[in-house]
Amino acid sequence: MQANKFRIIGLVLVAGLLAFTWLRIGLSKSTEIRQPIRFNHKKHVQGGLECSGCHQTVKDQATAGRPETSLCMTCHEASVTKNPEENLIREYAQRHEEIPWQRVIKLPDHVFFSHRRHVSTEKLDCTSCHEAIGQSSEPPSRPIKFSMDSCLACHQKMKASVDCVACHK
Amino acid sequence: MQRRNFIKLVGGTTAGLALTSCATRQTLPVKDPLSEWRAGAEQWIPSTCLQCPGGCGIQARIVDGNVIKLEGNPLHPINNGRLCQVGQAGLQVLYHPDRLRGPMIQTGKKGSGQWQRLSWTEAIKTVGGRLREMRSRNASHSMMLWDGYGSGLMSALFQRFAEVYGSPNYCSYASGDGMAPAYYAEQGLANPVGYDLENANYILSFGCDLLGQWRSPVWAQRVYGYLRQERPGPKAKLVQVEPRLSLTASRADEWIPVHPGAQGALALAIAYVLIREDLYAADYVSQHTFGFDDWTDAAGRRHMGFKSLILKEYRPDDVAGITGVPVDTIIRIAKEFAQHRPALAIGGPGATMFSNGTYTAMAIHALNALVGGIGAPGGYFSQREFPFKPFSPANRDAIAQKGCSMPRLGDDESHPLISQGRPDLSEALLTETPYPAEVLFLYYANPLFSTLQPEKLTKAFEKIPLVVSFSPFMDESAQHADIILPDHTYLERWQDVPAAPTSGAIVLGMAQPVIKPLYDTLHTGDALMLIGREIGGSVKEAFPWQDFKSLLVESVQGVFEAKRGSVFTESFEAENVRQLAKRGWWIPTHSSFDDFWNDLLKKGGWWEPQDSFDEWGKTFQTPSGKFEFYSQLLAAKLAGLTPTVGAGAPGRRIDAMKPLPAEMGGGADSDKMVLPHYEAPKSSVAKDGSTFYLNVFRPEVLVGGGAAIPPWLQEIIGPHVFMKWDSWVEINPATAQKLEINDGDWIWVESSKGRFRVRAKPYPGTMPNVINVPYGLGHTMPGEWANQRGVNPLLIMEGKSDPISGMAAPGLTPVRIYKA
Amino acid sequence: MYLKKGKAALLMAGCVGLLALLFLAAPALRSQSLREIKLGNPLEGRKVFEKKGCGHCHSVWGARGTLGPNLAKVASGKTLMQLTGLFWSHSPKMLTVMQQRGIASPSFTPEEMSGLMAYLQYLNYFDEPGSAVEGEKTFSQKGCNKCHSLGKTGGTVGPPLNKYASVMSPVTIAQAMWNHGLKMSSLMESHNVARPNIRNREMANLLAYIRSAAADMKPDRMYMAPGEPAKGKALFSAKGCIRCHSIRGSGGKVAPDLAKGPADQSVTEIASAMWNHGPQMWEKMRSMGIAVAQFSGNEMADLIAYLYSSRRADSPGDIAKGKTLFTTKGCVQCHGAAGTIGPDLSRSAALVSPMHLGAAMWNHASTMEKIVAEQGIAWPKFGGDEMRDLVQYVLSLRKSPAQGAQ
Amino acid sequence: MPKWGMVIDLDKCTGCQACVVACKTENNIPFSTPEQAEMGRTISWIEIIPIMEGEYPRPKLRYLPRPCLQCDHPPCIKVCPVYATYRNPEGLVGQVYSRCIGCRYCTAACPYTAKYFNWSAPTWAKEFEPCLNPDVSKRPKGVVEKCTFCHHRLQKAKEKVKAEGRELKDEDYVPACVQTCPAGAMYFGDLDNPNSKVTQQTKSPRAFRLLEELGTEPKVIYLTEGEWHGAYRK
Repeated sequence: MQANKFRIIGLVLVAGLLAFTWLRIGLSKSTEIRQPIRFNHKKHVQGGLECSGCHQTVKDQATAGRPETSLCMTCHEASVTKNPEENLIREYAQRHEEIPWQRVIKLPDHVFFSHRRHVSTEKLDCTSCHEAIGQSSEPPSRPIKFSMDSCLACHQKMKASVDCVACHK
Repeated sequence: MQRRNFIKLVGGTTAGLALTSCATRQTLPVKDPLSEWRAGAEQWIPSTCLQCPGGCGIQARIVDGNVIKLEGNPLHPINNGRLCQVGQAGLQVLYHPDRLRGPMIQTGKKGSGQWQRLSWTEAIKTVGGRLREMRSRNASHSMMLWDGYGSGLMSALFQRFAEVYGSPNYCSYASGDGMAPAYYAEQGLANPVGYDLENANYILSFGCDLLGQWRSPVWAQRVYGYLRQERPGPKAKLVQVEPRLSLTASRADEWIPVHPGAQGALALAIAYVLIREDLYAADYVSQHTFGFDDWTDAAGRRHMGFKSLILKEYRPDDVAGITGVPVDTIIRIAKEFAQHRPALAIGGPGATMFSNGTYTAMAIHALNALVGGIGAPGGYFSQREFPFKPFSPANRDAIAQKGCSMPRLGDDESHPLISQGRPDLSEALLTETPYPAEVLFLYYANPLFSTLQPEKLTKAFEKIPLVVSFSPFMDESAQHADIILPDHTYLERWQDVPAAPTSGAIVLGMAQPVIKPLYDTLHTGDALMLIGREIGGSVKEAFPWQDFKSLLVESVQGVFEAKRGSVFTESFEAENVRQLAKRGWWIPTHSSFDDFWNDLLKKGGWWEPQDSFDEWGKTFQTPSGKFEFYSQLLAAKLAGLTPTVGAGAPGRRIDAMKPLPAEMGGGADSDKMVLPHYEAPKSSVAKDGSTFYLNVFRPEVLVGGGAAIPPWLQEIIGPHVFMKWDSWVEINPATAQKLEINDGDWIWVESSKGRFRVRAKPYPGTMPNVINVPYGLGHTMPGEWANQRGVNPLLIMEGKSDPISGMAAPGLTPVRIYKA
Repeated sequence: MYLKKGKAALLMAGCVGLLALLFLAAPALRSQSLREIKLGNPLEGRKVFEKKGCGHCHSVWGARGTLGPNLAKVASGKTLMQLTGLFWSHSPKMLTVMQQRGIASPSFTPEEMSGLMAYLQYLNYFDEPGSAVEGEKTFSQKGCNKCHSLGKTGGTVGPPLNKYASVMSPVTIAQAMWNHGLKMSSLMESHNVARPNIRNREMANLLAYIRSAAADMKPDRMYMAPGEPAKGKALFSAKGCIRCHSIRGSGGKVAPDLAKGPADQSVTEIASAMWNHGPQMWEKMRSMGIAVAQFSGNEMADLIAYLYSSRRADSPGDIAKGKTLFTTKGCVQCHGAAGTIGPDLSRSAALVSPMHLGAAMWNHASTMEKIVAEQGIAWPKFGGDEMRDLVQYVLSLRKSPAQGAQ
Repeated sequence: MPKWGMVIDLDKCTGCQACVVACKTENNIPFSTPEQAEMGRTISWIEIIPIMEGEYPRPKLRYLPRPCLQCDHPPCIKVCPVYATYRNPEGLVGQVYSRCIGCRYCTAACPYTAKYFNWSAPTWAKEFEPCLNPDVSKRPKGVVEKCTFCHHRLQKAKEKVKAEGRELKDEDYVPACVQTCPAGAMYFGDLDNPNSKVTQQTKSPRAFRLLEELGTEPKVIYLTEGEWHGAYRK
């Protein structure tokens, strides 16, 4: 009985320090992200594109996937808008280069997340997690963070697994 | 009690806290996000493993353009979805940091390590220019191609290159088990044979490391598992005869330790029991063998038969002393062998790497004839050929024809079966017999590491004006090359992979790139064609293909058109193909070649299952059309005649043979010379106080043994003695105790030629008069993981060779050991 | 189709399917009688066999599944209707085993069923591999060695047989013998060799011996592609066979009806029979001024495939017997005029061919089995030609297509 | 809920170590340096343990592949002060690296020495980084790790069968070691399913568990070779 109490005290101590460390790193290391092209999600969504139109592996793989230059070129082969940013796409295509999209959401290495599971089998809407990205006209300049709390809250609500190894790899 | 727990807990916790903070920093590094980017696009691409000659099918898991994992291809008939340790470690070959980034030229003298990168155009120009110049002065014959891969279209391409360029010096050094001379002498076969292990009831292995270093370890292990627990009916027995308790011996039902080099004598003593006690297959022997009983030739001369020789000379009582195997064991094994047919006797380097290798191999193989196992279920299959479409005939100009008619480099006329052996060419290259080599190409060959005479060969290399290596790694031989034209690794290139003979089926795996080449490397086939084009003239015309891939596609058309076999399929379908083939039928499966080719790449290859046994005409290509105890082919060669049947590898010129030295059994007219018999193996000069023979073995994890040893394999190298990353010497525990050598002591192993320092490991699987040292470590090539790790035991072994096959025989080196 | 799926859903699906089929097949119904069986493609059937997982339980030539019987044996000498009857009779047992093993029971389209049955029927087309030891005996007993050399010995009158070492199918030998038959016969006469009759497995044994004893092995192996009955039928006319022989009554009346031969003969045995009757035939042909047809490539295999399959075709059923069966087997209880449980069989779209029927019956077997069990009726089994007769009877009940479609 | 278990047939095992390397490539296990190896710090989630019996000339060398035995009563979880290791509902013993404080109580408590401590940060040559498996984390210095039965494969398999709308079958989820085993000596599946191959195998008279007397109830079951009943020593 008593041993258990000590264990809990120990646990609290650890948790506290852990939280502190986490916070410290989180605050000091968040860096600005600049995308190679100032991509306008809103325009694309308004134009009638589905999220999976560009994030092509979202339904059947773990990662949603980023559009390859060739995919962008299917629409942007010729000018669609007057936006000078659009020319950048064609420049990449001409150089046979992939557009170096920068990652804005980076899960820690010990987390396993699968889009397929959430989108395909559980039929979650993209906005359940990615809220307003479809409404943004500028790419986010800071990394987007997800907290385990938000994952857990939803998992508990939806009666999904809260087993550690189901998400921690 | 509780208090102590508490302190422990707190102590543990605080220590943990310190760690956690730095650990967290580790897991959340802030790097360039792109380098961490994984689009997650995942796919599986089938290909074929080229880590050893086994030719297993693989499938590579690709995530976002990177190869993440290799697994076995479940449809592949050799490995059925399984893969061995070396195959699994293939990723560490592809991504090895020591891979060469592009063509290089040595600016200093050979071995100086002064390398400079050059472009492929320059490299091809340099090599091709030199070759063209040689042709202009009729010196084309002095080009040598050293092919360490030795099968499939790459070898065919090398042979074509030599042929149209005008050189007789194409040497195939593909790994073998030392049994080839026996298959030739007794069966007249130039190609290796397959074993029907699945149906055998008794497997008597003479130094054949079936589970470790045999042609196809995965297949052998699958069959082992099958024979142990899956096959209906009685379990098969596996008996391993060799000086060391190898992996195979440890997994066998019985290990019979035998003096190094004495396996042949044991085989003959077993034959004695079979004959004496009338346990042999008399019907088979009378129908399908030649030279068993005494006989009279056309000229009226009496000849000794195998039976007389055996009954005269190989009584188990006499042989027990030679082999160290007790008489009752010999008799028991012989009886078991005869009474559990189908029984198979198989041989391997553990028995044949001695100066008496050919006769040992012949003695072992003779047992198969005695139990009627050759061409019968549970025995030996003759291997069929792949129905590749042959290359269009090449137009050879006068230079080529003249060059090809020259004698081969190092064709030492005293070795009658040299075309079945793999002679050590150090001597010939150094002494420039019969002429100097001017250009040497090395393809998956690292002779400076594997030779018994590294000093000689290094000197010989220095004499050769241009040494070109195709190695993707800076191995010992590449270090002494002038130009390196690095090949892709097998995961980046196209290749046909004919699997080494196993169950009699012929299996053609397709290797295709699973990833774009990481570096500025080039397929050696492409490089060779470019060189050919650079030379110009009729050589250029001989390479009409755009690249190796188009050559591959063209050749595989033959497979499609042969209307045989099938693209890899599920096992039921494969059984269907086999059952139909047995009855003489074949069902077309693909409407066009394109359809066939695409399916071939998707499934991983093509195969034709074994469907019949008793094709005697094919099984015995000897003058008598039978299994020859009395080898007429060997006799013909000894007598200086050119045999008319079953000549050796293409392009081999067989000259009149001088009679063998008297030490090998007397003059050429002796019958014994062409019968399987026992010769004492030649030993090196013993240094004072030498009380041990040095036995060299290859650790299982170094199967095939590419130039780069993946660190994953280095750290599991000797599990039975808990050794990682280093060599060791196995000593009989009782002997070690006598010498006061403890586990892990550093000791010197010294022969007349030199010595090395290595850790001692008392190991009960060692004979008292033998010490075992692994081969494959002790590289001296740059790089973090292989360089100077462990020792190369070959360095202190003295070069002997088998006088019949010319094969290098490192077998019997006396050494002494003492504490360092 | 899973066993556990709702009965209602099944019936619904079945009704819709039946109506659709009936609608599509309506014009065909009028003209098609059961005698004219559209031959299934055995090669496609082989794929069906694999795809539907038959091999999980059944073995063919002793390979693969051990749960069910060896189908090569079962199918030996059976007509398509007999096979269909067998399939039907065993379905409850099969379904039970499948259920126990958690194997989903497959459903078949008529084309698949037709292919599958053709495949099963085809299994006995291929001979068992021959025995070289027996072949060697035959070779000397029949005096082949007097004229032909093999390996390094033998006569010199005929061509050496070593070149046949790469041949894998006995039919190739049979074809060569047929083509040279006339010449061979006269040579035999002049050399006083009795013309041998070749029976049973002798041809296969001879080939096994030739392969075993020959020394020349290049090219390595040459196989024959299984014949296609449709091609064989064309050849039967093109080569002039039809001028003397008939198949099921249609064709020449000079020589025997070839569909009436023993139904368990394999392809090589049929080929041997051709050889054996050679002299008789040639005599007749000479008198009629017909040249002896030569076969090349796969032609003999095609022709024999045609003969083979025609021997296994069903003859017309006996309506009276069928009517009796309909009552005695209890069909009438559910499907009869008073029956309300099963559908009216006379309206069944499956009455197009035995294969349509077979497919439909198999697909509904699981549903029917439950009903039959509930009703306490024994599962009706159809042996011999009972299935054929029953079908003929049901066919006779058939209403006009227009009525059926309603 | 399935209960995942493994059967290893020692009569078929050849000691080739294919499982060892397959595990290392699948699970991003860093290789040691010779110096670390000398100190016994090589990490090997599945290890081939040699057992030498007898003397020359009749020695018997046996090999015992030892993954984490995924005990039903794991001693390791009882001693963990931070709940970093626990038994999940499917019987797998999980190890949560971000919780682990590296106290190594569990490594000491495991009677099978299946748990490994990261004495140093994992280092790969930069060239090797692309072949790391994105489904498995890289463990930092100072945490304990062990065999997970390739748990990430289970996650993916579950996802796959759900997408295909069917039940999980034994062959959907197989750890890397079992998949590669050349001799086919390893079996994997649901011990709660009476028809699974593993359950059938556990009924064999050759079946035994390592150190059964400790009551750990491991879910890795061995089949003896011949009449041998394994005494475990290292």
